[in-house]
Amino acid sequence: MTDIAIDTPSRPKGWLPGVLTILFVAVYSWALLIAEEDWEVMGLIALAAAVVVLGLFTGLGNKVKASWSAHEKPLNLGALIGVLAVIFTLSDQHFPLLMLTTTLLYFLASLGLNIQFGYTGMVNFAGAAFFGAGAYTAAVFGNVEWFPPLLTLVAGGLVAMALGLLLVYPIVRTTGHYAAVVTIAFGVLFKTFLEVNEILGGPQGLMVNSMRLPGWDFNNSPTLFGMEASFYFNYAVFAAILVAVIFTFVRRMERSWLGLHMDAVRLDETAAACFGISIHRTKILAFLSGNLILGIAGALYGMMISFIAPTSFTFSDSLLMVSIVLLGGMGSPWGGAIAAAIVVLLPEKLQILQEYRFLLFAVLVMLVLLFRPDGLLPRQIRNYFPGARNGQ
Amino acid sequence: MDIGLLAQYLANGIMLGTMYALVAVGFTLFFGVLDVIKFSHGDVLMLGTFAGFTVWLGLEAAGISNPWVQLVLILIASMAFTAAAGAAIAKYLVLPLKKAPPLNTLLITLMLGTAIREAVRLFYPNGSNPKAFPSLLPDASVDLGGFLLRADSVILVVAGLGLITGLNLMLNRTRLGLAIRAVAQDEETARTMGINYMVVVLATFGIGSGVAAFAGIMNGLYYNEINFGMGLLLGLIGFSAAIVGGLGNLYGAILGGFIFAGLQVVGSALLPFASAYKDVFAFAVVIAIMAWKPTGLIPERTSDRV
Amino acid sequence: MARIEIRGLRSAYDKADVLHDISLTVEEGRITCLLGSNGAGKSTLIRGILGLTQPHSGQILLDGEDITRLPTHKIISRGIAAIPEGRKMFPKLTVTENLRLGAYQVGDERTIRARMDSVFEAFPRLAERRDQLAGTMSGGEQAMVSIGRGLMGAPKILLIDEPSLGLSPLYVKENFRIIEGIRDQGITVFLVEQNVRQTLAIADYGYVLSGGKLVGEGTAEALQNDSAVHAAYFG
Amino acid sequence: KDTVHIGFIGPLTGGVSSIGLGGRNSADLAVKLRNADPNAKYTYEIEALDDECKPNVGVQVATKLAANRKVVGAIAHYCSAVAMGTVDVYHKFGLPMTVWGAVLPDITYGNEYGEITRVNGTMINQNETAAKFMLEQGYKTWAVIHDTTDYGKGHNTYFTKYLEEGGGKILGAFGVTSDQQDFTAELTQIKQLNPDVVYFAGLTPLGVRVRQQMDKLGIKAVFQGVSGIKSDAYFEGLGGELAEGSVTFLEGAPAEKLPGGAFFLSEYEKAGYDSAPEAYGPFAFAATSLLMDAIEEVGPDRKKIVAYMATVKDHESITGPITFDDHGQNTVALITPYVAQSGQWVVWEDSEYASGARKLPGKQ
Amino acid sequence: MTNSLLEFRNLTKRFGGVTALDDFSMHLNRGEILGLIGPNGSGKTTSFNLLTGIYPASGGSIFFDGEDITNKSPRKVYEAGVVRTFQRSRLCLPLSIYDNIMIGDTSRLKTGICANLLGRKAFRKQYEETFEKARSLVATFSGNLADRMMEPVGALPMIERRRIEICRALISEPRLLLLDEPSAGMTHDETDQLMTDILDVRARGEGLSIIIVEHEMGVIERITDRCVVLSYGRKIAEGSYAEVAADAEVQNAYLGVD
Ligand SMILES: Nc1ncnc2c1ncn2[C@@H]1O[C@H](COP(=O)(O)OP(=O)(O)OP(=O)(O)O)[C@@H](O)[C@H]1O
Ligand SMILES: Nc1ncnc2c1ncn2[C@@H]1O[C@H](COP(=O)(O)OP(=O)(O)OP(=O)(O)O)[C@@H](O)[C@H]1O
Ligand SMILES: [Mg+2]
Ligand SMILES: [Mg+2]
Repeated sequence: MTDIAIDTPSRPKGWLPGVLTILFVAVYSWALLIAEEDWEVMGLIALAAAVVVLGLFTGLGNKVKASWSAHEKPLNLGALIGVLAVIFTLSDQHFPLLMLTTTLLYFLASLGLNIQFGYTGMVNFAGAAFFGAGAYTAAVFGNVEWFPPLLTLVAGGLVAMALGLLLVYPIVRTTGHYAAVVTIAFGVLFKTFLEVNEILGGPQGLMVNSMRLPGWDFNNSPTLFGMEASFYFNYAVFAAILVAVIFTFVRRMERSWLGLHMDAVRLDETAAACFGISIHRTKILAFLSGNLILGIAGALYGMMISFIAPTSFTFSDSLLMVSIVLLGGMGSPWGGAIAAAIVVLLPEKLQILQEYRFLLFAVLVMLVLLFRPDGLLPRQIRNYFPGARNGQ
Repeated sequence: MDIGLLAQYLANGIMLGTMYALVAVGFTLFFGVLDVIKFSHGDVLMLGTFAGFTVWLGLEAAGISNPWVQLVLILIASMAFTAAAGAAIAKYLVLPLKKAPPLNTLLITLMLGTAIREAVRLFYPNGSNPKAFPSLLPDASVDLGGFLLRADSVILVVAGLGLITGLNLMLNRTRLGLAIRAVAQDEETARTMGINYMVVVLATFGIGSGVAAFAGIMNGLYYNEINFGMGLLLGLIGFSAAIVGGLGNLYGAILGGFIFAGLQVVGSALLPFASAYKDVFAFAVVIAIMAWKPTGLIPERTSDRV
Repeated sequence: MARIEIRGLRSAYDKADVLHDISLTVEEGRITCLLGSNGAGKSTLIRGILGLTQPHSGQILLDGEDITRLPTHKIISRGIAAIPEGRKMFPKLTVTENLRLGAYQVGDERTIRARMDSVFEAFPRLAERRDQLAGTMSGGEQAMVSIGRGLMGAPKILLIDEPSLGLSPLYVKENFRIIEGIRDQGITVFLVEQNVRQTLAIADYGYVLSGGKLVGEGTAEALQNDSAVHAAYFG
Repeated sequence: KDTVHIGFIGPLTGGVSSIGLGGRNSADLAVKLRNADPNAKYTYEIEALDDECKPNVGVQVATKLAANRKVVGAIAHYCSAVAMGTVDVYHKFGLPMTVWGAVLPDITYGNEYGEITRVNGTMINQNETAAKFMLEQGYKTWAVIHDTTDYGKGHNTYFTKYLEEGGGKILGAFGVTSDQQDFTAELTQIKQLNPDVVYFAGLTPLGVRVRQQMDKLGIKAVFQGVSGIKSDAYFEGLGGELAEGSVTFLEGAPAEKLPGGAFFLSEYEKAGYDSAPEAYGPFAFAATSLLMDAIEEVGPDRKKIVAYMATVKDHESITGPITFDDHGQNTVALITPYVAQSGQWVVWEDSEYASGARKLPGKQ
Repeated sequence: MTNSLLEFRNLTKRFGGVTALDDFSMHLNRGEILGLIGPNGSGKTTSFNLLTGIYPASGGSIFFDGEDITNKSPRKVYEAGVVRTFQRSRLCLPLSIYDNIMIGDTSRLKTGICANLLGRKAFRKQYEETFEKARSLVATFSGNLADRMMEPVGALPMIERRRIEICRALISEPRLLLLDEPSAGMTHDETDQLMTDILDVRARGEGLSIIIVEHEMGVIERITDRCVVLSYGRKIAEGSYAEVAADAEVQNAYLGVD
């Protein structure tokens, strides 16, 4: 035993701020999801802004951060429970559940992109293409009788990964802006190919069969406590669990030697190579695992939305996904969660503004960036085992 | 394929290439000075073109109808307007984010692009519909055996290439050019040399955006049609062209622009009954070029060393 | 006569205070040196004079005029030039272009040429490599570019931050000779150096900085004989 | 009076927003007029949503409407791919929805959903008439430019089918992306093929560019468009001279010729919307009025409205009588040919072209 | 087995028109500390770059422990046991001290996907081991940093960064350490202390060989067994420091005659 813990306060940091945050966020998202009237929506947006400002200036934000890093595991679990609780309270509300699930799946996609450019520094402007690849795979395999739907999800990921394989050679060779062009080109190519080609439904798109688990079709509405729930309830719960699982893995990846290698490759390839890190292996691993996640998210999204067409996976959709990562803060998974909510829910909640909504959305995002240039929740320094004594 | 057709393709390609190159130049300049991707470039171009169009409407209303006078006034007005817009973007959106990850600049300019596009669509009178841009250049043409060589195309190409060459000279031969390149590499040391950092950055963004307006007007004069979405694709292609050509110097932008134009023309000429695939083809070739030359066709001289 | 006068300067990065209440003067036509261990705040002081770091409080006077909040390029135009710490090159510019930037505020081409020639005379290495990208030069070669660039401005006051870092012993000697030569031309020099022995050999007056506070000052001889300075730096 | 909620969906942002906005304004106008009518049993409130012309967004907003029990019916979609994606949603939730603009046949014919009806014709009707009409004019050869969206591709498919059945010849077909700027490469080839007619399947912005560049290359063929170019914007983008002699086809009777239609146009003018109704505004108006008629008749009840829709026959509307077949498709497939004359779209029969005072290119 | 650990045979490197290394041959004995000195731009850093596989050689060959490693990838060279520091510090500034040091230890870290994602117990074990190891190494060089292992390197002053960089190189217990001007920017005392620390670490393990590039002659005199002097890419002298310092050519080209 050594005397490390000199400046670590012996009193453990409280879990209360974390729990309160979860409660607040849960109630808030519930309210936001069901808000319909203009004044409700505007009020809630104003409330969020006020809370953020308050959190920044009173140091409340730091308290939450500290609390979270001291009790990460239970609080993460708490967050999952929070999400599930919101899902249950909304169980018969189709539309809020649809939006919630969409948010979750975009969040999932942002996790994939985070591995790619948050950790490894490989920009990917074809996120929507890989997401779409997953969805199209789900459409194709979903129609094959004997193909187990759960595997379809995996297949979606694998196909996206395989498509990524096509790009591996140029991607590994290029860096920075040059790599950006490779993915941009691929994204445009992917969408145009789907559009001009009739095999996969052409511009009209394809139906996607619903998700099925053994003995359970997700298109059926489950009955909860005697009440009929929305069929989106299935997807919401499933997505929440999927996100939790993949989140855990992404976190583990970040907090492992693999994540360290990714950071090293991003920050200084030459030095990394001089210390035995394989640049190629690291980049390929990051690119493919990112695409795997994008593909899985896309597959489930396709099954839920049940109809896909090339116009849903355009360059601007890719940019939307990139926005989530940047807005949240590069390499910061929780930031991605918040940003996904903003990017998915805000335009929707702004429907009341009709044709003005994108203008307003764009202006809001610009304002956020001007005040938080590093994103909403900038990435924290790596801590392999948060809360562990060594870590402090 | 007969000569006339071939010549026609060539002429088309050159025209298109010049236009792409003019857009690409802007991207190269912005990378050059601040190492940022300014995704709103295409939309700024569109804004400049609409500004020019508005001026034209005003001139018509004021009864000034000499096409050359109109042309000069339109160009001056739209380039000045866009240059000011570019400088404002640099000052209020790009510079404040200098310390943030460079991709965040991309996001903010991306959003700005959306905002500009939507604003024109919503607030320009009848902005969601295409507008008929006047043809102010002489519409004389020579028929060279099935191939129509048009005076306006020639003027546009010459003007465009001349502008790029002039810019390149400016960048490589003048004090301002030297300052631009210095600022790009090390802001603080550049200031220590007595360079007025802010002025140089704003000037670069102004120039790059002004060139975009030029490209936009050229686009309008050539196609006689402008619309609020015109910048989107032009921006995307300009960006790709800049990169494919290489960020080494402005000639990379020309090369990239012409390659892109060539790919599209060849794509639709060689794949006549599958011309829908021409973009697939063009972008596939772009990927291949990047795999072959990972830093573009005219790469920067590298200065990395260990 | 005092060319630069600093009064009660305080500086900080983010939250950490770096300079506490510094007052010093740099006299006309002399080499004034600033000694201090790593992280003492020497470079911060230089940056403060150049207007690169805004001080919290205090004043910087140049020939009696307050320049504390002037933008850097205005300060440079008053006849100050700097050789910054850590051989800050423009890596993608050639040696010649780097040198030219040293004379950025000089318009006349002939003057620039003449100065460049004298730099090449002092550092023949640079003449051999005039078109090489500065970024690909060896560490010491880059230091030469940096010094040469500082001379290009033909300033009235030259601020030098650790110029001999990474230079070979031969060039270190050469370097000090050059600095002496600069002084002999009547240029005022403010020199920050790690190499205490050689610095004090050419300097006229010196200050000692420690932990952001001035802890000593005096003529070079006095400092050389000062036991505290001696103990700290001569080892 | 009780308030009844109805929904409107269309593309309110993005490239085809002018049509979406025209549709929304027209639907809005119908509601306003009805609310001003003292005989109406209910007060109507319209909730307009934006589908961005993207299927996934379409499904989202359709779900939003359909899941909202207050909403009893909807008028939706201009983009066919979006409608294809959302029909299942309406069916699942039992929300009656009337299409106001999308023309893909499968939207009504691809399913057995009673909830789905459509007031405008399909591209089948339109292209059948178009092919026949143009062949009657004596043209023999065509070159086709279509955008690669479902809209352009679909039109191309049906037009080619009917044209070839009628003996016309397609010399070449070129797919282009919907945001393409430059068509000189395609048009250069078309010039080489030297067709009588250039058939263009796509929307106004693209059509303007194609027409414009045809002129630049000196192609003298007739420019034949689809309903997508029947807009005022076509003239705004081209100027009257270049547009002159373009032909297009639109489902429904010409609004200005029907008494209700003229009323619609003047009321639209009066209401002061800042964008034109565009080609499909009248259909949105008609669909909205039909829905409100149904509600007046059977009450604000989704099931009853669906049942009512199945019985609609010769229902008066500003686009002519509406009769739904067993797929909910309006069978009064009246298709009107238009020709561009002196800066506006003129019904063919009334034009100087029909009378012989002016001539389409290539005619003696 | 010969006594020579490393051998350059007629090594040549050209950059365009510049010949940075010109037919350079030398060897390093096991356990030796060799000073590589010479005027600026004489090719010292370049020889490190060729050795560690960053640049391909234009001619000649490099043997390490009897094996030809000419033009091997940096990774292979590292795996053979050669590590270096850089003339301009190259740490990953946003990462913690611990992270930076761990980057130096990749050969021993388990980098399998399953091991990292699934075997968290084993991972934790390795983490705790390496943490202790890194901590004690850091403690050798800079006592106060040992308690700040999780702070970002970017917040540290230059001199501390240099120390961390040396820790990063030493953590993998290499066989050959290449130091490129480790003392640049340090005062006398600090340089002295740094050298003492390096020798300390060396004494703990067995037979670490070192090549050091330095312009501070005091350092060279104190710690090297032998010196090789380069000028314009050629070897102009070789021998103990006293020998080379007495050489007229070396004085002329490098030391400067007083
Ligand atoms: N950009 C910065 N942000 C935060 N702290 C800084 C920054 N630059 C310097 N510091 C801190 O300020 C203090 C003084 O730094 P300064 O560079 O002025 O020292 P110095 O005396 O020049 O040292 P050296 O001899 O190493 O050049 C140091 O503790 C350093 O860590
Ligand atoms: N990538 C490169 N491109 C062009 N020239 C180079 C490159 N790298 C090194 N050189 C040149 O090769 C020569 C040797 O450089 P090197 O860095 O090895 O010198 P050095 O001995 O380490 O000098 P110093 O003591 O100044 O660091 C120098 O003249 C340098 O300019
Ligand atoms: Mg310093
Ligand atoms: Mg060196």
